[in-house]
Amino acid sequence: MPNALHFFFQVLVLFVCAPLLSGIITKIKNNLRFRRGPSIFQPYFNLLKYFSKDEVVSVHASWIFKITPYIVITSTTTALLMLPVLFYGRPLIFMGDFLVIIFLLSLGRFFLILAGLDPATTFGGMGSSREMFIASFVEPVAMLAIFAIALVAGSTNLQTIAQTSTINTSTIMASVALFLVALAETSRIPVDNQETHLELTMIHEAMLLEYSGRSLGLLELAAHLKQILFLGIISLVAFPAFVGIQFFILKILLLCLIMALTELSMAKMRLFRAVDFIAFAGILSIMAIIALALGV
Amino acid sequence: MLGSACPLLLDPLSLFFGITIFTLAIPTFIYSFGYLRGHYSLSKIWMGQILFVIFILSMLAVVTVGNAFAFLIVWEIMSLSSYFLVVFDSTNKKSIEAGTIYLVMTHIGTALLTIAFLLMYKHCGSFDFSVLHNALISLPERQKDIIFLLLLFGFGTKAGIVPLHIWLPYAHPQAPSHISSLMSGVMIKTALYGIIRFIILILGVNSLWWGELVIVLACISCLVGVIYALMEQDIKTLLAYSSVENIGIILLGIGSSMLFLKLGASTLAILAMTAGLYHLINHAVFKGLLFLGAGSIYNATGTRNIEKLGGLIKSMPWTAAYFLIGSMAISALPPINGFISEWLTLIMLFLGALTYTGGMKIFLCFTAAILALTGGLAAACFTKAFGITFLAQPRSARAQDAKESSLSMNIGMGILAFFCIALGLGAAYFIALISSVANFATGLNMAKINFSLNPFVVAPHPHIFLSPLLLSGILIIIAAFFTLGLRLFFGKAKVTIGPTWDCGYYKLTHRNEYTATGFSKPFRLAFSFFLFPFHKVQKIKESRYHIKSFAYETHTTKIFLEYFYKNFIAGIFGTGKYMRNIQAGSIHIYLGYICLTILLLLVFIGWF
Amino acid sequence: METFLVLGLLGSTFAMVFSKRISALIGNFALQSFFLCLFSFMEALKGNHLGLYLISGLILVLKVILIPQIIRYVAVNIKSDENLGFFISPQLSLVCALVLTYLAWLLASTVFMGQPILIRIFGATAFSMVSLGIFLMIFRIIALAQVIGLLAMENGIFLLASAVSGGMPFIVEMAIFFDIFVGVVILGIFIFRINKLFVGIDVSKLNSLKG
Amino acid sequence: MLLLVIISIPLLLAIVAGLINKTRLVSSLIVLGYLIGLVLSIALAYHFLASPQPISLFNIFYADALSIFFVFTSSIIVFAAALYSKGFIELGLETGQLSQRQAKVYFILFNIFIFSILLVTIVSNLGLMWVAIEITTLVSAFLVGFYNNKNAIEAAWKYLIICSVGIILALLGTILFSYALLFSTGIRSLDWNDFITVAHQLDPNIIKVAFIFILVGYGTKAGLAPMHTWLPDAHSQAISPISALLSGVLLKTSLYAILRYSLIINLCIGKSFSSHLFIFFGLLSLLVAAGLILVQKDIKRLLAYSSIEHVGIILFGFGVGGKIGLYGALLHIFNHAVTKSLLFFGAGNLVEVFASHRLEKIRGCLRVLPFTGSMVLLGIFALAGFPPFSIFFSEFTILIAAFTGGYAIWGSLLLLLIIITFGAILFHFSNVLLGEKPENLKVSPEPWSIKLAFIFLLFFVIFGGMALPGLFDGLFRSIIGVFGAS
Repeated sequence: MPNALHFFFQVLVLFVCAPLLSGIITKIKNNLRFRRGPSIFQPYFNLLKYFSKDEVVSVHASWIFKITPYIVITSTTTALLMLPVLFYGRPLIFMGDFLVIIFLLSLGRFFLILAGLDPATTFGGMGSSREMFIASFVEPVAMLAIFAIALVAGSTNLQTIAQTSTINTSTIMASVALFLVALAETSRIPVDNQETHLELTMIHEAMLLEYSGRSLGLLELAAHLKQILFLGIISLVAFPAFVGIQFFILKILLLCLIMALTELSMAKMRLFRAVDFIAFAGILSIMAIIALALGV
Repeated sequence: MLGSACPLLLDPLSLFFGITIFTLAIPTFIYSFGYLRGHYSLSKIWMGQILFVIFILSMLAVVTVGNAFAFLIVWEIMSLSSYFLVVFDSTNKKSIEAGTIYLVMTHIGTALLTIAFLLMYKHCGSFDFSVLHNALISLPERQKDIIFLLLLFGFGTKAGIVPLHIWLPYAHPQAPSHISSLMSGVMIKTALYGIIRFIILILGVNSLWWGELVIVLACISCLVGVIYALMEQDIKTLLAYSSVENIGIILLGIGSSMLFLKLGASTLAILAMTAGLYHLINHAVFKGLLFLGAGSIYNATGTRNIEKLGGLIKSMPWTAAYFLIGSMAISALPPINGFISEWLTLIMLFLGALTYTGGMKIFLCFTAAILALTGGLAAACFTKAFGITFLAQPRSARAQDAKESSLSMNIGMGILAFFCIALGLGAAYFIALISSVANFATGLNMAKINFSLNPFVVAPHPHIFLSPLLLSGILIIIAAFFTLGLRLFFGKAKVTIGPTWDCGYYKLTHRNEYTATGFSKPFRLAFSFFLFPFHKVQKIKESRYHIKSFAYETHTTKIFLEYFYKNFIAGIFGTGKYMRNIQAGSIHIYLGYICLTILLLLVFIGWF
Repeated sequence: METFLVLGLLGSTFAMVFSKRISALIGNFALQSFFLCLFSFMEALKGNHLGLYLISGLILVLKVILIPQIIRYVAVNIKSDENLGFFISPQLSLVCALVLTYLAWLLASTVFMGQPILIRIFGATAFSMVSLGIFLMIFRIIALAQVIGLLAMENGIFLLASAVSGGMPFIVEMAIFFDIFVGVVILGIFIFRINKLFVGIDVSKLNSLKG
Repeated sequence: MLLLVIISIPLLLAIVAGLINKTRLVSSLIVLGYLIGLVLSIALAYHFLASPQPISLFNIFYADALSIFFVFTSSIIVFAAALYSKGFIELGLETGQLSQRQAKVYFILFNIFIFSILLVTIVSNLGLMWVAIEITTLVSAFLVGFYNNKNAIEAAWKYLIICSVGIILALLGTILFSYALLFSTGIRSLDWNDFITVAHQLDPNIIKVAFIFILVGYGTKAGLAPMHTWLPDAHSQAISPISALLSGVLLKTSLYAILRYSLIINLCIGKSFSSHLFIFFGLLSLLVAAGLILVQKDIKRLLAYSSIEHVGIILFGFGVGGKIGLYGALLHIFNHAVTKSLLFFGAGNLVEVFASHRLEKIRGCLRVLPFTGSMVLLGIFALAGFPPFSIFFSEFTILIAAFTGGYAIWGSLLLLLIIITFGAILFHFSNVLLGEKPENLKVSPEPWSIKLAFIFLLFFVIFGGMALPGLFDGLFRSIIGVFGAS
């Protein structure tokens, strides 16, 4: 029975501290920019506000618009369930492996894009088109990085990957590539700017423009969960040796610091330059595989 | 001498293809009644149905016949009947032209096959598959390579592998929709049956570069197919190009199984063949569904150009739901069948990369990356197709007053949608069956080989598991948790219907929506090195200063068609024109020809 | 005696090639047929076959008198202005004739390798008569010239048959003569039709069927 | 005895056509006559199969398996042509295109033409065979020039002159053959059997030169590549029943003659000389036909060029030789004769209705003339060599012979050229057959006799290949026995 308890505890911890992370990242960014900025619990307040507010749905929207928030949140949480970050839960071993996480995220994204197109606004269409553009180039890069990690670990099963503790050049390069992919996926600065609603730059936000109230809250929560999912994966891969709850928190905070620093040091790239950014991540993962192939 | 009785073989491979043909034939047959009723005269409908039955029977015969000569006969009857179906509504010019291109290309393919069969016949004196197989072992090396290339490109023209794919986007959209769903779903698969039967089972893979060539061609077909599908506006051409892409994915499975056969990794070879065959039946089902959906859209609105459609989800809810299931399947989204076969192919490539080091590992990983890229682009293509056609506001009067398709069409599509979901959830059970077919198809016939632990979990490798049933179970539980949890904690959400946010602009019309060209513009720029996009902006001026409106025109050039085929055909017609002046009209020249021949023959008498 | 016949035959053929007007052409053709008749008469004397006498008589009647008369009748009725219409000038065509005769000699020497010299000479003259017949048909514009070229080739072949292989069986001989006669009549009818439709018998105008 | 009756039928009908003036009665008599002819030729074939030794009558007529096969093929096509011309001429009289006198002249010439065709294949003496072929040319010249307009006369003149030159060269070859016989064995005769029995003693030098003259001579009449120039003009200007006879039967008779001589030279100096020549000319004809069909604008000329192509295929079959090659070539002679006459009849009807030869003007035939349109559609796919029809089987046999005989490269070249021709024909005919029905087109349905001719031929087009009746097999076996040995 303890296994199920451990597993349930792990999910609860991840769920609770997901919004906390984005609060911490915005806090770090504001402090480095010598501003006070909102407290780290601001995301919680936003979520509470959204869940209690009413919802306005466009007249053109169809049932897809209403279903999408639930599909996005379920697919992200299922992906989160599979991640053996704190404890190595046995029961969900049969559900899938590392690749299935990528496919689950693409399920969420597919419906979010359709929801963007549904209410017949230009912003939604623009956001969907850009999101699809970025996502379809990110997928092969993420796949190559996962291949590199799995080849080191010997199988794509998440348990074996969590238990391997070898560090070599290919895992480092793969984790850096994954970090860049995380930047693209969680719409961080070089690819997309979370904070603004300027139609020229927003990608992820544009799709959520038409949402309000409860659905918007769910989509925000999903975004936080995706963020902690990626950070969990990178922490799993980049520093495999340190196991246990205290090391996990340290790793996550370190990654938040790195993410905040990258956000500050870069400016948002033009949409078609983002392809070069992703290509750079791709080259990194190809290098990882070549290094592996030559047994370096 | 030629009339010898031709044996019918009922081995697992033929059985598997027979079942695939029937899974698609029955729903399309039901669908065809509803589809044809409104548009054609009764006698034409009956003629259409008879041709339909001949088409199905000839396909069944192709996959079951046991003699190469009979194979050729039935192969040609299949092309002939599908030609008559492509030119079925024979009044519009485009379908006649499409029919001609289609029949000439398939005939060239059949000619290559004939040469390959005759070379085989020359070596072993009979057309029977079993005799051929035993005799061809002793064939010299060079001859085997020639026969392999002839067979690959012969079947490739019919399967639509990239350099030879140009007829596919012409022929499939012109045929009536239930026929194009059959052609895309099953007919091009008979060519893959041919590749498996003749190259793997009869000829026997005998050098490494065979597998690599097939994989490279498959990757090219994947990418080219999906990029052109992205750029398409006509929904049925879009589906035709995506068939080229999916044929690439299936060929990836078959090619890597040829590669592993040569490298000696027999379990991997069987896994690769299973992945290929599983994607084959998946593609047959969801592509059939998508084409039938496109057919009902055409039936309801009378146009196939998605720029003119929109908002059909409100007037055609059932068709929209089926089309959504089809698009989810083709873009490999988890609970439905497309995802499992793409996952299986990726795992197979991963396991291949795991066992081999050096160049082979990089090659297999790179193929996996291309497969992932194709998956991503396919998702983009079908979000565009579904989003622009069904969601938002209707863009033309026709889309406005579209009505839901008739009962028989819905039943047909319903059956196929059910198959999609059943193949997805029951994947473990089906993969166990298909692995025994693959066991036979690779010619290894190993002992107990099974890629699923129990009827719920697929396990291609002792450590790698996937249970689609468990996955969809958990998805449903979590969805229920969120809907009920939120309702408990925050009460019933009060939803009001209001106008879409229009930044204060007084009224959003359908012209403000995103169009298909707009949606695929980033991809057009990203792949401009391959598409050579052409775009022209024209200012229509009322006077020197007042610009009344803009005209924007853009299109991409299809390089295969433009640079290879057009020049080739122009060359042939050029020589034809040049040869016209042999018949110059004057009798003196004609008499001169006769004397010249006599003279030359007498002088060069030694040569003959 | 043979040399006189060879010279006569070759001379008349060259005269045909060289002739500028239709009536000269017909005259030379009659001359050639006359020499042919003499030759077959000589053969008949040597071998003393009854058939051969009949054949030489037939040649005399048919080819020397009757056919030239028919062609003159046709030429008069179509009121053509006597010129033959040349692709190449008569002088140049004479040079070609000599070249063709040399080629014919080469061919005859290879074909009749082991034969006595007489057979080879007659073979060569036969081949040259045939090739000059075709030459006439190719390089003359008037339809009549083509008819006469055809008949010249016939003569050449008849010479070859009787000189080299001692003549063909009697029935075949008769059938060939009958054929030639019917052929000339039909060609005449067609020349009348061409004249009516194409106003004049210039064969180079017959080139509307192209490609 | 049967032989004599078969030969005398056309002569009898010619006299009948001359005497009786009512064309309706004359045409039905002719149809009846040739029906009897067909039945007799089948009886002759079975009689021959029962006791397989050649029939020879008062040393002029001589019929072995090959000539009986040709008599059988010709009588099938002739019966169909008689049926078709009955309908065609009556239709012409009704619509006033043909005068009473023209119809009478047509029927007389039609019968003499058939008499000369049948004569060619039955005569044993090579000289007489030459004379028979000469008569066919002379008689068919009038039939080609029947319409008496500019194009018809031009076509007839070219046909007459070119074929006469060709035939004279063939006569030269015959004489050289008889000289070779005289020179080496002292026998003075033109009988085919004498050549066969003593062929190995003949002097190879003379035989080679003689065979070249024969090949070019009779090749002109058969429409082989460089000498084919008269064929498109003659076939497109002649009346459709006659162009069907020209394509279906006349070309084959000269192939018959070439085959006779090829046996002599094969026995004398072995197979390689004649087979290389045949393959060269076969592929050359295919190349020329493929090139010119591509850019063709006239429906009948297109069919004429496709005859040149199929003659090339048959010659390639002879060239590749061996038992299978000969089997395929002979089968192809029958299949092509049947399919081509079906198509020429169809084209005749279409040209009548659309009053123009040009392919651009003939549109939507399936809607204008449903019966003829579907027949032409089946004919086109039969001609292209699609499986259910018979031409596919004979072409495949020839290809098998080519590959097993070691001519793999030439076989693939043959297949490639067939594909190009198929593509061109489909490209032209798809617009002709499908497509919109042009307005203001008065269409009279075809008379029953034309329909009967179509169905009669269609039976052979479909079943000629698959269900080979016992008759063919027996005949082919005995022919191969004589010819295959070389």
